[in-house]
Amino acid sequence: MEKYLYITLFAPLVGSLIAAFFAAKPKELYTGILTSALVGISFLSSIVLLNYVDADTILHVKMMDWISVGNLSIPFGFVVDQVSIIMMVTVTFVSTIVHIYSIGYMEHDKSFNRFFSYLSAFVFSMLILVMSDNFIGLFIGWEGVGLCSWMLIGFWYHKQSASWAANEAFIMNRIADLGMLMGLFLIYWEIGSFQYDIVFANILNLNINTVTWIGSFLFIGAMGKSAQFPFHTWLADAMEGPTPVSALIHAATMVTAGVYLIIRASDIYFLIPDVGYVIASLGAFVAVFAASMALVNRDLKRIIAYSTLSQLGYMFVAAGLGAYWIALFHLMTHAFFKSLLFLGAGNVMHAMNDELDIKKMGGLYQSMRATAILMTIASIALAGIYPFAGFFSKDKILEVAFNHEAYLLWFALFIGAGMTAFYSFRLVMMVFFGEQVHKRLGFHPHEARPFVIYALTPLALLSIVAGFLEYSFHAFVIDLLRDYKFTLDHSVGWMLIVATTAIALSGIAFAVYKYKRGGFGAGVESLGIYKLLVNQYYIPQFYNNAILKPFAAISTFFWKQIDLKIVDATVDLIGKMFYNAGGKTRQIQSGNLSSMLRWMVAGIAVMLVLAIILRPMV
Amino acid sequence: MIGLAHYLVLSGILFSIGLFGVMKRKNLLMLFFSTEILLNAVNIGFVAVGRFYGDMSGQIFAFFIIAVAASEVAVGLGLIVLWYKRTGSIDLDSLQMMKG
Amino acid sequence: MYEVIAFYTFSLLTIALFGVVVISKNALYSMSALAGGMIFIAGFFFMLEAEFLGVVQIIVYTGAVMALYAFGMMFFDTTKEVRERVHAQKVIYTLAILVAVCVVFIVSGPIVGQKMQALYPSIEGVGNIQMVGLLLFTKYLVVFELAAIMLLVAMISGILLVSDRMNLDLTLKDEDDKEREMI
Amino acid sequence: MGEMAIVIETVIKAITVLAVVAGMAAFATYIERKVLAFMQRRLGPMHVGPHGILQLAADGIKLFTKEDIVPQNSIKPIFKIAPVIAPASAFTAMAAVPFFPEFTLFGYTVHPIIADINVGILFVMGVASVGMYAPLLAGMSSVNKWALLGAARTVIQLLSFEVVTGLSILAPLMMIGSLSLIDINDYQMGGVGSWLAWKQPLAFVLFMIAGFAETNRTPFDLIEVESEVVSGYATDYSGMRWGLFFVGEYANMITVSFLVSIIFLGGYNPIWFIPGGLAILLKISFFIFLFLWVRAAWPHVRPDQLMWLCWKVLMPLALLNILLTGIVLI
Repeated sequence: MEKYLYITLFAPLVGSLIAAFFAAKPKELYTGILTSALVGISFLSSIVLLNYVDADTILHVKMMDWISVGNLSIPFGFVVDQVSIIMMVTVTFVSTIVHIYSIGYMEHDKSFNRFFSYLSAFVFSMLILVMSDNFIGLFIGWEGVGLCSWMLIGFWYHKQSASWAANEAFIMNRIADLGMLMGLFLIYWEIGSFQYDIVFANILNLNINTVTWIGSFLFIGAMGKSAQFPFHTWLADAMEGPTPVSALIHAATMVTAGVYLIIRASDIYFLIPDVGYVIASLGAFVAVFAASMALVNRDLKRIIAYSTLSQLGYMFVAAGLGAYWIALFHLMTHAFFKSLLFLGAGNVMHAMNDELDIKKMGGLYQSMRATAILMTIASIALAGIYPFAGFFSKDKILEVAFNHEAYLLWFALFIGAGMTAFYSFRLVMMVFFGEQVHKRLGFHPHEARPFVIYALTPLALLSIVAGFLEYSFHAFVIDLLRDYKFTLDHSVGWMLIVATTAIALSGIAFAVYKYKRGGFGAGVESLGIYKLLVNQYYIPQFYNNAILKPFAAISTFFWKQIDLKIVDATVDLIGKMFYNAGGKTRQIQSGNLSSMLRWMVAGIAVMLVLAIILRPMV
Repeated sequence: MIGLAHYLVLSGILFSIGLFGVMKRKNLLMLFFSTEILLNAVNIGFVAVGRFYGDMSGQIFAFFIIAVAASEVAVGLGLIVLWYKRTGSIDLDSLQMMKG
Repeated sequence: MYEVIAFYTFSLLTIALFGVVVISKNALYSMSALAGGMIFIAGFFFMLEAEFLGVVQIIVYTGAVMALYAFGMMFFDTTKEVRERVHAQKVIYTLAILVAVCVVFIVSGPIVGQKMQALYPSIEGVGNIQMVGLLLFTKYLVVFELAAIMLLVAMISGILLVSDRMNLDLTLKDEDDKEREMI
Repeated sequence: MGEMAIVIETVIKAITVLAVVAGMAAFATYIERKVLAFMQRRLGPMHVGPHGILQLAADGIKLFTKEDIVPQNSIKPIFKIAPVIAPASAFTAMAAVPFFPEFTLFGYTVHPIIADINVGILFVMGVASVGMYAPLLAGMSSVNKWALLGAARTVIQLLSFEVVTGLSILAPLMMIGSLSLIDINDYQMGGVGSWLAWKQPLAFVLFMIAGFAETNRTPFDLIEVESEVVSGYATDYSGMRWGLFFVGEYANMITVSFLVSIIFLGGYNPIWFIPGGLAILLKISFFIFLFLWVRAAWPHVRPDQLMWLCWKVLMPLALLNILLTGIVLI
């Protein structure tokens, strides 16, 4: 079985390296096919592993010793257990489809090969993150994912905005990673190991305060990676990257890493329910906060991006309240329909010559039937309508909130569910139905290539049916994760389902009703609340004014006053001293062997004299 | 009797002569001669110390020094001849290309 | 008694000959004096009971090294007086005398390492040559082989350096060389 | 026996050797003429004394009384010293050669060797190689093109053939395990059958050839071959200075004859009824005759042929011989 593990892990790396050889070359179709095939192989072997893993057998291998210094011993070890195999299957499955999709999507890009190299590297990093059996391996994957996201978001680096967004994502993540690192150091300091099993076995013996600190620090890392408030701005800006990248980041690889960390470290968070409650509150806040921004945004991809934020908030609520398997389940289902949404959006974008403003679309159903159907399916799944996948996972989360007697959280999520339904269908309506604005603007949309559509169908299928896997999923995962006990009455559960479905349906109905008629009038745009939402609660401006500008001012001050006048001057002085000394002594180096020999002899004479003066007194 | 110090003093004097030659001579060939003096002076020192301490290492070292000297001649002389063919001079001052 | 006579005679002769080497204006004098000095140094080796080294000194230094120098000198005009622009003579003399005085002072003083241990003491009843051979082929085998390789390399490079091909200038190419090549 | 006695004995031995070898060298010139004449079906010197035996004295008187010419532009001190080196080194080399077996004179055991050092053979070869400085310095100090050419040839020829000498002699030395000539001699005590020439025929031949080259004898007399370089290094020499070169050359010849006899042909060990002293005399007489015989019979070679012979034929053969000996000894 080990070989399947290595195949799963290293097939994307091989693909990435091979593609990297041709990175500077013009497009070679086979790099795309090869990397896709290798990621596909990775997916297949992870399916094999999925069959292998059960309650008694998990795969734990130690590839090699990596760092061995003093007491610190960090092996390169990998573990395939119930949690990581779910992640692996999800990641490789979505990645495979994204790879295949990218062959079509990046068809005309001149950096085709480079793109696939990055993409596979991204998958590889994520697999490292997921499969590692210790925190250091996880951190390597964590940073690898960050690096790859930087490369991919800034893939069109010649665009100012793209490279800015890439840097923003990278820097935001670094800031959060500091928290993560502190958590790791604390773990090592207290426990002396990074291995999951050792850490979790010993965490019980620790002071509860320490555990709280560890949990908080790790959560800061997770916040950065999963773009939770206040680190959320990078996620929407990351839409500058190619659309498949967005799909990959949102669905499978990057942002889910934070949730994965919380789930992986569930043994820690289990001990500190207070921190968990904070996580859940933050999650609920983000769920509503992001959904509200999605309500008014006009940018196709940003709407989906905010919806991801909102759904991540749902996951954190579940994870924070201790329903780890539900969080993981939502992560998985969300991966399917969110990637479907993004890839569909990519099709639309292509059709509209990279136009993203949904106000300029409308009525695309005529020309892009398949895409429209796929995206509608995904939207229904996102809104959480029975029997689509989102229904099962999202309702469970609401139930958890209610079960926890966190009614405020439940209410927030409940409102969030309505908003989700509304903005999803606002998007669908404005893009695919209604007035054909794009014709007036002179666009000639066309459907994507058939193989792209075929590649998306598995995702659509899973978006529909994945929910029914709930029971087997539950049974599979709780071998490792703690189960969550529902204490609710059965009837209350039904009531909740009805209520949630009702609000979701009404959100959909409202959206359909409103946008069939051409949407809201111009008056709504002058409302204060609208401005607030469109400007993302002025948070980017706030960051700009409260952090960036003072920081720039301070930096300028340090540069002009301290660096130039004190540090540089000191360094220059030292340099000048050497320079002058060199100028003086340069004549020694006249190139004349004879004079050099004289200097040598002079040196010998000096040493001899010293030897006499400093001789040991006998 | 002649002791170790005698030989060492002799060695030191010869070494100084060699150093003097190395400093004074500008002719490359002479420079090589002076180098040979230096090497031989050291050899005497080595062998004398080895002899008076009953240690063979001194002689072995002298052997290797002789080997080095032989290689030095083979390469050095080749270079001098080459230089002479090029420039028509074996004066040290003609060899002044590496000006600092 | 005889050893003292021999030592002082040899010392004076050697110093005188080496002095000639460094002072003489004629390269041939220097060469002859150096060759003579080498033989006296071999004499010292005999006195120090290093017969083999003494013979090697004669064969290698006098027989081969100096003969090679002589051969090399035939490329140059040996009869011409060696003209050297020497400046700051006083510095040279001062330095040389200073070094000499220092060295003499250091080595003529009490030797510090009286308790020095012989690492490879000579074995009683084993001749000098056997001893040398024993050491060369056991303890110093690697060094010995390396020295052999060094000599081989030196030989090859010596042959290459004076061969005709080296006349083709690769680094110091100037106009004359180009013309010469064209011709 | 005090130190003084050793000194006196050594001095007597040295004088004896000097006198005898010098005499032999002088006599060898007479022999040479006679043998050459014999080879060429003529009489050679006949008029001075019976069978021209006093020709020797006549030549000596001529050499001693001839005007000593020192060329104007030559480097005079070196020019004057150079001829002395030839006989000096030749005679010094003989210090380590045992000429005869031990014998008792007036109840006093005499070792007919001046200094029995345990590196004897190397010493002889080393000092003999110093003899190269005579033609070398002579040629370089004469400031004469022929002389310089002769000097150049000296260096090339002697240096090259020293390699062959050393290598060829290495194989027998490996068998004997000592560098002392007395040990070498004693190794072959068991009569004619134990002569090293039988065990090391290749080394013997190589050593002989190299010996011819080292002593500048025909066919390898390129240093002073008249048809090419007039008289080589000796072009500018005359009188006794020239005579010294001559003495040196013949002394070298005798040394080589002794060496070959001792190393390869049983040395001064008695053969059958012939006592050791006489045996070695016969052997060196034969070798001196051989030198002359070859001179009469062979043309000399070109310098390039000489080098070719040395580096491409003799040296590989010598190495091969060492290898074979090593294998056999193991």
